[in-house]
Amino acid sequence: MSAAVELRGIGKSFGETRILEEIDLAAAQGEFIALVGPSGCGKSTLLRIIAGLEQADEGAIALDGRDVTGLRAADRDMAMVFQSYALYPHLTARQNMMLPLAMRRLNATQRLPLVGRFLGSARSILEEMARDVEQAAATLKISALLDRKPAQMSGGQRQRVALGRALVRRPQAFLMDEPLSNLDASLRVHMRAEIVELHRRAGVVTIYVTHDQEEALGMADRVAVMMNGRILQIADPMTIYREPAHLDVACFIGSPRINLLPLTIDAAGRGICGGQVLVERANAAQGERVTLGVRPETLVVHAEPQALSLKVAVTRFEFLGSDALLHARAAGLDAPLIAKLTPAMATLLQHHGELHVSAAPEACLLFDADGQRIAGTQTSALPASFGRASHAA
Amino acid sequence: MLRDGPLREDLMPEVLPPEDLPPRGAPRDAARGEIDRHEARAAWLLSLPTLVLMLLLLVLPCAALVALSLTDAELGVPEMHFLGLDAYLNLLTDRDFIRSFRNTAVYVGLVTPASVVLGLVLALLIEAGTDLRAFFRSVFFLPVVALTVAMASVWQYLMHPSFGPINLMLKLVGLPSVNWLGSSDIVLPALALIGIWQAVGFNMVLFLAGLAGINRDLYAAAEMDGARSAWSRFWTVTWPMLGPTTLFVVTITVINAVKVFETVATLTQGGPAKSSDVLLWTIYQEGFVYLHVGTASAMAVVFIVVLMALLLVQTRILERKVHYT
Amino acid sequence: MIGRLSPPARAARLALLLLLAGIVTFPFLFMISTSLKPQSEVFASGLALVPQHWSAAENFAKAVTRIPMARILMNGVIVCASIVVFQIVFALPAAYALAKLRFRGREIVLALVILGLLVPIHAISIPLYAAARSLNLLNTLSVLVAPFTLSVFAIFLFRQFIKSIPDDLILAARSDGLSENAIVWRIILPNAWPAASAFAIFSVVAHWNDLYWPLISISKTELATPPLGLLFFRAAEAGDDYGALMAATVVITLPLILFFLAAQRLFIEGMTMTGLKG
Amino acid sequence: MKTSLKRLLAPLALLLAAGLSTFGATAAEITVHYPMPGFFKTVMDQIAAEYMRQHPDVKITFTSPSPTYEDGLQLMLRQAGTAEMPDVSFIGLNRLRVLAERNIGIDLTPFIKADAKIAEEGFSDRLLALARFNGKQMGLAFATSNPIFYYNADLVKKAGGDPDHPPKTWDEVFALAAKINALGDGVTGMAYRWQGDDWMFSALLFGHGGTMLSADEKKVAFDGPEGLASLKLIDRMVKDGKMPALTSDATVQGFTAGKIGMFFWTTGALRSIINGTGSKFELRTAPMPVIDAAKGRLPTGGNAAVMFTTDPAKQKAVYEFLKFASGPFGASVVVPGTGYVPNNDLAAKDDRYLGKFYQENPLFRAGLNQMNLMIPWYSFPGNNGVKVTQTIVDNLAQLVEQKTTPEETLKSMTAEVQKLLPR
Repeated sequence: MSAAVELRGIGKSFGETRILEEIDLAAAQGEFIALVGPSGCGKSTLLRIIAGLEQADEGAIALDGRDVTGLRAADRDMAMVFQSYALYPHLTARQNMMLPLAMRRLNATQRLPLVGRFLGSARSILEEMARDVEQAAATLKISALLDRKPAQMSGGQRQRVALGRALVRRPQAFLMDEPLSNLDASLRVHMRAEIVELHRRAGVVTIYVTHDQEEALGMADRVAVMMNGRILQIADPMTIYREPAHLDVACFIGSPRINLLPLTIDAAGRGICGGQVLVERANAAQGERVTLGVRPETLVVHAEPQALSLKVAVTRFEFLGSDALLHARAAGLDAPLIAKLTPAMATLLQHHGELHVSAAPEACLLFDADGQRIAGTQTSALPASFGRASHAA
Repeated sequence: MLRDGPLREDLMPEVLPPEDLPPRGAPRDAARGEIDRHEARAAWLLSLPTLVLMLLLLVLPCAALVALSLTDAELGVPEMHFLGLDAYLNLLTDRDFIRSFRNTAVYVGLVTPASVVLGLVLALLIEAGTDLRAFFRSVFFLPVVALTVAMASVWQYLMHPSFGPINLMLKLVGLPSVNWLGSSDIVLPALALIGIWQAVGFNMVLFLAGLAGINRDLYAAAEMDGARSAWSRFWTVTWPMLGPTTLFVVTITVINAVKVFETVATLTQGGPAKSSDVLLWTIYQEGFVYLHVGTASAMAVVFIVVLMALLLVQTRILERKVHYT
Repeated sequence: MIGRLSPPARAARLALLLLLAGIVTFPFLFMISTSLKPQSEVFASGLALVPQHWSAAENFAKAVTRIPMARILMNGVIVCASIVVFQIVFALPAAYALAKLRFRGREIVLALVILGLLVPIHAISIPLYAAARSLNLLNTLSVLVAPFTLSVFAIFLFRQFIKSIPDDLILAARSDGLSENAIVWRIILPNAWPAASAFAIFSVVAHWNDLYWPLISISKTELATPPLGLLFFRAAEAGDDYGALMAATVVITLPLILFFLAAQRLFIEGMTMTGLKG
Repeated sequence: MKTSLKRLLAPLALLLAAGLSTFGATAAEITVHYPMPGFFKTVMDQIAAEYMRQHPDVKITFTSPSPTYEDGLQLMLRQAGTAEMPDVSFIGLNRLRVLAERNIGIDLTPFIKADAKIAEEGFSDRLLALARFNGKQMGLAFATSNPIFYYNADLVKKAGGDPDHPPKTWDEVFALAAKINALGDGVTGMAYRWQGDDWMFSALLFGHGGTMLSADEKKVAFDGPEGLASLKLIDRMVKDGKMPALTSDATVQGFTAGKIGMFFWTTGALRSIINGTGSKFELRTAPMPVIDAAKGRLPTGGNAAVMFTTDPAKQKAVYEFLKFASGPFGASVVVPGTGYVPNNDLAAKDDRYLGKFYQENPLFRAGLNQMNLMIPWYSFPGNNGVKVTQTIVDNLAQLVEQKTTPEETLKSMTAEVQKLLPR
């Protein structure tokens, strides 16, 4: 079976600025793919190219194996949910949802105001459209809102109507452009679940653009991380998090941000930072500039110096409820290091002015000067330091 | 001002809906009363100069106008008689006044649709591409800032029946020349032509502001929804979204067109045979030339009442159709 | 879908717009061309835009000497500037009170404002003229300014704009100890600048152009505003020296056009800003 | 707050101060208003300059001129009793009556009685009578005119006419007009200046020997055969003469541009038409075609200098100025400067004044030769004079546009004018 949506070598420039570069992406039937990246990375442009709202300069797009590269948006049978919802303010929710059906199912004469609805041919179609709208509204629990105009609805309600407008058409693909970013935090979490549920029920490929990594990780089957017009990595959420292919991916995904330590490699292939050996086997040549990435929850904190540990000074303690963060600063390093600990552990350690941190070899993510992951440093499928970090004190 | 703007929103519409007040968190208590009183006092003080001016320049003159309109007052003649409503009945049978009324209506009826539609077309054309946008915007706006009286002189030359460039051009393409300002059948359309020329640029800028305020996503949504042609996108998005702007543009155009005076005063003085007599010109003639202040006042009162009625009806009817809240 | 046209569509748009621009600027072209021609050529030269004999100097000399042109332009500047300043000075505090303060009677004031929008000054010119006459104000520059010091339009526009200024800003100013009056001039005015400049352009265009009121209230050439001055000039030339008339027209039209071209950016900005925020 | 307001108001105060400084009047200052600057501006400037040269203690200032006699009259009525009222104005001869009836303007009788030299300065009683109403001397006639026949000799020649023998009757005019019309190229045979006021209509009416109102001035009198014949003549101008319905300005411009063959208007326009014509074609003038050789008359156009100042100190100076403007010096400036005819036969024949001028400028003789036919321009009684004039013009416009027949025009004109007469 061919991919539901397939992009090959998509490139796009606006004037001198290169927006997209060599994008390849294949989404299987029913798959939920999140495009995530910082703002300006080109993800929205990519989505609009998939939708047909923009034309790519290079590359091809296929839907279910059918090449649609040159087709207009109206001819691609995809539905899109916009960040601003883009509901027609002069139409009620019902009319908003009806519009795409009318555009596709009725011909020009039948669409004429007043006259159209008296044409015999139109009547049955209109009834069927009304049924479809009712049904979609019921699914989204917005039946009561159908006769309201967008201005009379809350943000969450508009969001649902926008989803309804996409859903009612039963398109071949859903495209969503940051659909949740205008909602408040609690509603956002709630809607995530609903959208995933809708996706599951509709069984249609969904491409979801977001700048929120949590949303991407939590909702998608696969996440494509984009930066500077390129897809750096596309994989399932856990792989993205645990085995980032690129330094930028590692930095972008994960909160608090991954700790980065510059390493110099000695003749023995050991990674050294601040005069301390932190990594025994770095898989890199001597003199190469390597960056060590350690997720805050895998950073191991010790009261006394250990082998492969770095001396740091505690600067701040941050209590988050279920976790606590310990901020520390190492001599010669600009960025503070952050360790995510249990609150109990953190409380215990916070008054030590001086601590020592290390990371298990399997938790060490090494990146070369170009930001590419250096393979072979992490082997285990489980977090390396899981359950061990706090005992060293 | 325009787009989501002040005017289109409330110029006439809300003849005062409940006002959104500054949010106040604190519950009402004794201290609040003091603060409220302070605020009210400040508000009155701030509005005082305006209120005084309103009294002097608006309320009293209006009252005086109504009072004068019921008399046969003449400037420079000390005695006057109270006519009461007869003054208005006289107007109803005054053929010249009725003609001037009709002429004004015809003028407004010619200028408004043409300048609104042309203004919209220009705005859409300018917005449709990127080349020379700023240039065109300025060029089409020029007539708005050009002095009406001055340009009227130019138009008089352009429309000259024997050597005016317009007729010379008509002759070039084999059309008969037109007696623009000298024929009682053509003079109103000719004046309307000048009126349209002057109003289009202004309407265009209003529409440009309106277009700039349309959420681009709506076009994308319409395209996704299957609106293939520019034509159907226009009817799905642009036109309904411009509703409030259009209402505002129409209102402004009507108000300005009803007040046509400069071109008439400069070019035709109401002629030939009163066929370009318009309300303001008639009021001016009656009041300041014939010095029949009473009659002129009655005409002015009718003028105001008709203008108000017109705008009220227009907004009442259209308001509901263009506001989406 | 917008801003990217196919080459033929792009060319068609340009062609159409250029054609329309040609039509719209047609009167200006002839105004300038005629102002350069001698009287004999005006009637005879047909559609030729470039004069065979240049009479620019003569025509413009007539334009500035037959009537006191400099004085008349100055009158226009003085009158328009005074009107704008007064209108803003009076309208802004009232607009602020109407937009942000609570007081009994606010609805009535607002109703008056809206009513005022519907009463054109032309209609009440008779009582105003009578008042000016009895106050001996006719034939003064004050009489050209006084009736326009109140602009309900300005109140309306500013109120709309001020409503969009966050309340927090005003609360902050109050807690910093500013009086309501000080808030108007120190907080609101700087923030309402785009609206004020857009309004100023409207106002200047309207009053630079106004003929009705000056025609009634002024009978001295020295006190004429530009449109009235031009009318005097036309009368003095008996309407048959088009070259000189067009020269006078150019001289009188130019300042406002230059003003607009200079302020154009501000204007468009003001229009859209006030619009978007309203 | 204070600073910002001050900053706002300071330039304003400056502007206002500049604006409010109006022109303070001194005792020796005479303000003068006049109509139709197109004809009179140059002349007035000359007279004022000469007068001030001779009287260095007097300063003459002009208020803005009014475009027409009617505008001038209404301005005076509007300003009567206000500080705006000028000391002197030049009022159309047909408008003096309104001033007399309304008691606006100073009766000059006492000044003339006290003036021993008035007759020898050329102000004959015939001349004074032109500006006298109900025994009140409302002013001194300043410029007088009558309608004449202008023609474009080049076009006449081209059309096969003889420029040296212009048409003497209206039939001949229409015949020549038809020939000129046949030339094509946008050329029109003739134009008659019926717009603006009732003067040129009264030229036809008087030419037929008719009058505007009955002797008791209670009833319209132009509703008889003379009026109908006048309207029929206008109708023939359109039908036979192919006269287009142009605005007044367009007519004059059309003639000076060389696009109109024959044109009938006041001799007062002569100078401005000469200037407008330049060297584009050969301009000629002739007397108005004769209508009724026995009863036919022509209306006297023109205006009179009227005193308005009520300040006795000033009145003396103003009286002197009135005499100066209307006297021989005035005439010697006005006649060549405009085309108006001199106020008395003497000035025309005497070489000291204009005798030589007329010999050298034959164009100016057409008006001069018709002086024996001049009767007063009719002045309507009551307050609606201006409106009556406008009504007549509006009705003529209908006729010229061929929207009404002469009979219909006469009927509606009669009814409308009758309504405007005092009851």
